[in-house]
Amino acid sequence: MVKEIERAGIPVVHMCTVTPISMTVGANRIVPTIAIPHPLGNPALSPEEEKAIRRKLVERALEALTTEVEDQTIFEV
Amino acid sequence: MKLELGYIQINDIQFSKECKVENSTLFVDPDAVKAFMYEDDDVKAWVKDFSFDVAKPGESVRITPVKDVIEPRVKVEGPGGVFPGVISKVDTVGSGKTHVLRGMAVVTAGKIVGFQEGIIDMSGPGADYTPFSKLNNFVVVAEPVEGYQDHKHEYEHAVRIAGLRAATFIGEIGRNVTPDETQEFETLGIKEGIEKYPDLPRVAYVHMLQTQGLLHDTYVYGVDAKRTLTTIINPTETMDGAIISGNCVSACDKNTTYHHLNNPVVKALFAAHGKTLNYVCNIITNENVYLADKQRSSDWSAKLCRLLDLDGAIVSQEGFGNPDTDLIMNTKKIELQGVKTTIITDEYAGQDGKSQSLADADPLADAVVTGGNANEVIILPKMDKVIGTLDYVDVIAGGHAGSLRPDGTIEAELQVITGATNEMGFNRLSAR
Amino acid sequence: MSTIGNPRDFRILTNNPLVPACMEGRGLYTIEFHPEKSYREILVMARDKVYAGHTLYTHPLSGSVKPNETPYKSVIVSMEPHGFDQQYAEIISNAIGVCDKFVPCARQYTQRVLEDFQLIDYTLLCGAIGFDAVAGLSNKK
Amino acid sequence: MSYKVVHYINQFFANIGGEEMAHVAPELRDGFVGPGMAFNQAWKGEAEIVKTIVCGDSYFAEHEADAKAQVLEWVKAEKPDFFIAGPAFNAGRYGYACATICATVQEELGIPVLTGMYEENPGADLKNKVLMVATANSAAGMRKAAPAMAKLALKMMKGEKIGASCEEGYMPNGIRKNFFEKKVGAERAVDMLVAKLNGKPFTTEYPMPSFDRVAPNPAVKDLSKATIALCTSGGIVPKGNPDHIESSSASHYGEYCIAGVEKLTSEGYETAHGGYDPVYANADPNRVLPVDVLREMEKEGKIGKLHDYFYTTVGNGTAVANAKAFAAEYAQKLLQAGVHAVIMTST
Repeated sequence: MVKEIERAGIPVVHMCTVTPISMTVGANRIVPTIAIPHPLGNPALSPEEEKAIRRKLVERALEALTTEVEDQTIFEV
Repeated sequence: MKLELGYIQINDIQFSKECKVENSTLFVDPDAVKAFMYEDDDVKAWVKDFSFDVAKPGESVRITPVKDVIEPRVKVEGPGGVFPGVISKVDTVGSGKTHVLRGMAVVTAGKIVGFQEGIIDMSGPGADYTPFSKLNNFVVVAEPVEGYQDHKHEYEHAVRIAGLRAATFIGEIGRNVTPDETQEFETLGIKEGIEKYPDLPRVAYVHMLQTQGLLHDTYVYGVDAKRTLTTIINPTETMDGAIISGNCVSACDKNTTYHHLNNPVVKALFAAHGKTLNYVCNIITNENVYLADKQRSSDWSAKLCRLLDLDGAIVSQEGFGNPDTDLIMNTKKIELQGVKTTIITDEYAGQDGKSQSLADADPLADAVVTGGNANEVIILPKMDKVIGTLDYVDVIAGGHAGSLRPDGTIEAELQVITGATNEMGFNRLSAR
Repeated sequence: MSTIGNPRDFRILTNNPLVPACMEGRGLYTIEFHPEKSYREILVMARDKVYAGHTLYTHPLSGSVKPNETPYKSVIVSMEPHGFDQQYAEIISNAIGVCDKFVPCARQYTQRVLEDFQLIDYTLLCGAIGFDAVAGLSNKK
Repeated sequence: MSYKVVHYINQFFANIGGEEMAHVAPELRDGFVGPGMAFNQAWKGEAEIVKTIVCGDSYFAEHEADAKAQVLEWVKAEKPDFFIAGPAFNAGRYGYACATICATVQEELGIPVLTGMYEENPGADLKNKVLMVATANSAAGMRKAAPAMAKLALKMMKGEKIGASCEEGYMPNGIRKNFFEKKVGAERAVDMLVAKLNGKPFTTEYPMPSFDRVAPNPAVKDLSKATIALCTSGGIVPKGNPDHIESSSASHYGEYCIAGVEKLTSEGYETAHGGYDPVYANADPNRVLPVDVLREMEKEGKIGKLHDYFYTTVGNGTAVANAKAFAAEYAQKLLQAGVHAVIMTST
């Protein structure tokens, strides 16, 4: 699905826990996330900490969007 | 290894006390067939009774649920006998002379499990999809003994053996009949082949066998093929029944024993042998459930292709889902050895034809022949006569709720028809 | 795809009652019996394990009985994660994709038919790991 | 009584002129014009072109919305049984116009459509949406293309069963159809292998699903001016799942407005995904769709704007073909809405 968005001419970042899957589906900008049932959160943390982590991940995703890439690239957090 | 097949054309089957072939008509005594089947202890133990019928092309007849289809053959010269390791001793077959009762088959039918499938229509639209509608069928319907429910393994085995025995008995009737036509098949030793056809590409047939378990098994010289390593077999051995089917599920793309005896890839490769290619041998490999087995078996397929210095290979599949993974593993690994492949499969593209057809895929599998979309829906009209039982039509593969309509027509997917989307490339059916 | 697998590492995910009935306590494997789960849900459980780095030992589409016919499924994954393997991930996620393309059927099966489906799933599982299916049946609990 | 057909052609085939006249606006003419004659002849009175719409290729490209609206108006007024466009052969903009206008007529008016062009024409990108006959790469192929299109068109008008692509001559459209070949599969396999071994061309009967890669788009230059949209395959939907996005095997996608939503609450949103433990996503949907954080960054001016709509599907349950089609569809919506970049989250 990321590929169809990319094909339409819109840069897209894929935030996904299983990055090899993301590679397989053809995403170009990839940010690894925390876990399958809660990619952008961690119920073990306090709500404040959890949101801080989410913010960090989203910032990394935005950074990926502002970075030129030539090939599939994983933006480790 | 050289084998001569002598074809005895059979255009009709008649029940009679005397067993003979005369003017292309087979006269056979069902009681004698029955007695021969019951000589086996397992058949005696698990089959309560057999009933017999004949179904001819064009008749308004439906046979269901079909277990296996077998062509009667008899070995008249050379070592061994038909169905080695099962009916005959385990001697290597595939050389000498074999008589074939062509134009007919033994069809075994009757319930084994409650969702047993397989329809052969002798006329109407369904007949176009099954090759067995064009044959004169000697149908054997088996009835289990009481309490067989807890012994499905044993019962399946008994019915399998019974069918092979019936075919053996009938094949024997052709022993002293002069064939209407004969044909020779020969493959050469490695060095001989290279010397005789120095400029022709060396091609083998990678034959994948269904080997997943009960009702999903194939036997080679009597050995359960899931317990085997990928190996080499002469194509002519398969013409004498070296490979038999114990596969009863997924009617449309299971390879019956008839398919193994008349393997279309073997036939097509022999037709091209010495002209456009040098047919080297068959490589038989399995389709196991355990993933490490898949890896080992496909590694071995590729290794043997390389060892035989092949230029090309045709890979055929059997069954749905799990074997797609073996098909792609084999193809990919063989291609990576520098051996070019063409593969034969069928498709499950959904009733609307829009879904992805296979459970696995790889760009190296770039030459694919398809036996059609098994999910395509077909309406089968009511037939005047049913051999077997319709009790299970509603539960067979591809049938859906209400698939047996009150007026006797059946709405179902092609899946239910025996041999409809055969993955050895037996049929003309395809899809785009 | 390299793990051979020690039976101690076999975690059998199943919704088939015949599996615990015939196999419980007769080997080193662990049986996780989920009678309430559907065929698809068993695949999803296996997928989540594979995504978490567990080895997939058996093919999730074992058997030619179609996913919209049989309600039963048994899949073996590893007890311990041995590292993420893309090939396993593809096999299991493709299997769920295949499962979804079959038209669901709301058929009511008789107990006999259900038992036959159980038997097939059980024997396929036995075949995969070399468990004597017939012996298991004769010792059924 | 014969079927009524409206035909769409460009300025070149209407004999108005070449590139220098490509700017002409749509024009409606009675009866057939140019290549329409060949269709009429092939139909032998069973169907007939009642109107021909002529439009310059540049005009269509530059004023697509206007051109579409005009064509739709005329076609609607005419109430034809069928709409046919081209054939466009290798003319790129003409092919694009034929495919696009056919898709529009089919969607908006529910009238069956057909076009024809060379397989590498950019317009052929729409072949899974609009039935198109494969033609030669130049107008010299008209003699073959016109009867092929006419034949298929008439079949469609009569509501006859359409066979497989290779039988009917249309480009493969992703819908698999059975048919009987002349040779059995094993013979076809041997022929194919011999061709492959000899380095001769061969055509696979089943092309493996595309492994195509799409090249990355250029990076966003200035985040503070960019509109960012959120999409997810994690199945986040408004509470109660008003559109009934299925928990598996999803047959549609969701489009939901989040204008003014500060963060996703467990009272307002939940997941429809059947493939993972929903507890965490239901307790705090921002764990899947980070609306809270992005809204914050919008306020801080870090991003220009969080797009008013998010798009949602159910990941693994969705058939591959559907997922692709959904994304392709909403990607167009995002593009039209001026979205600069997308964050897609998956579970």
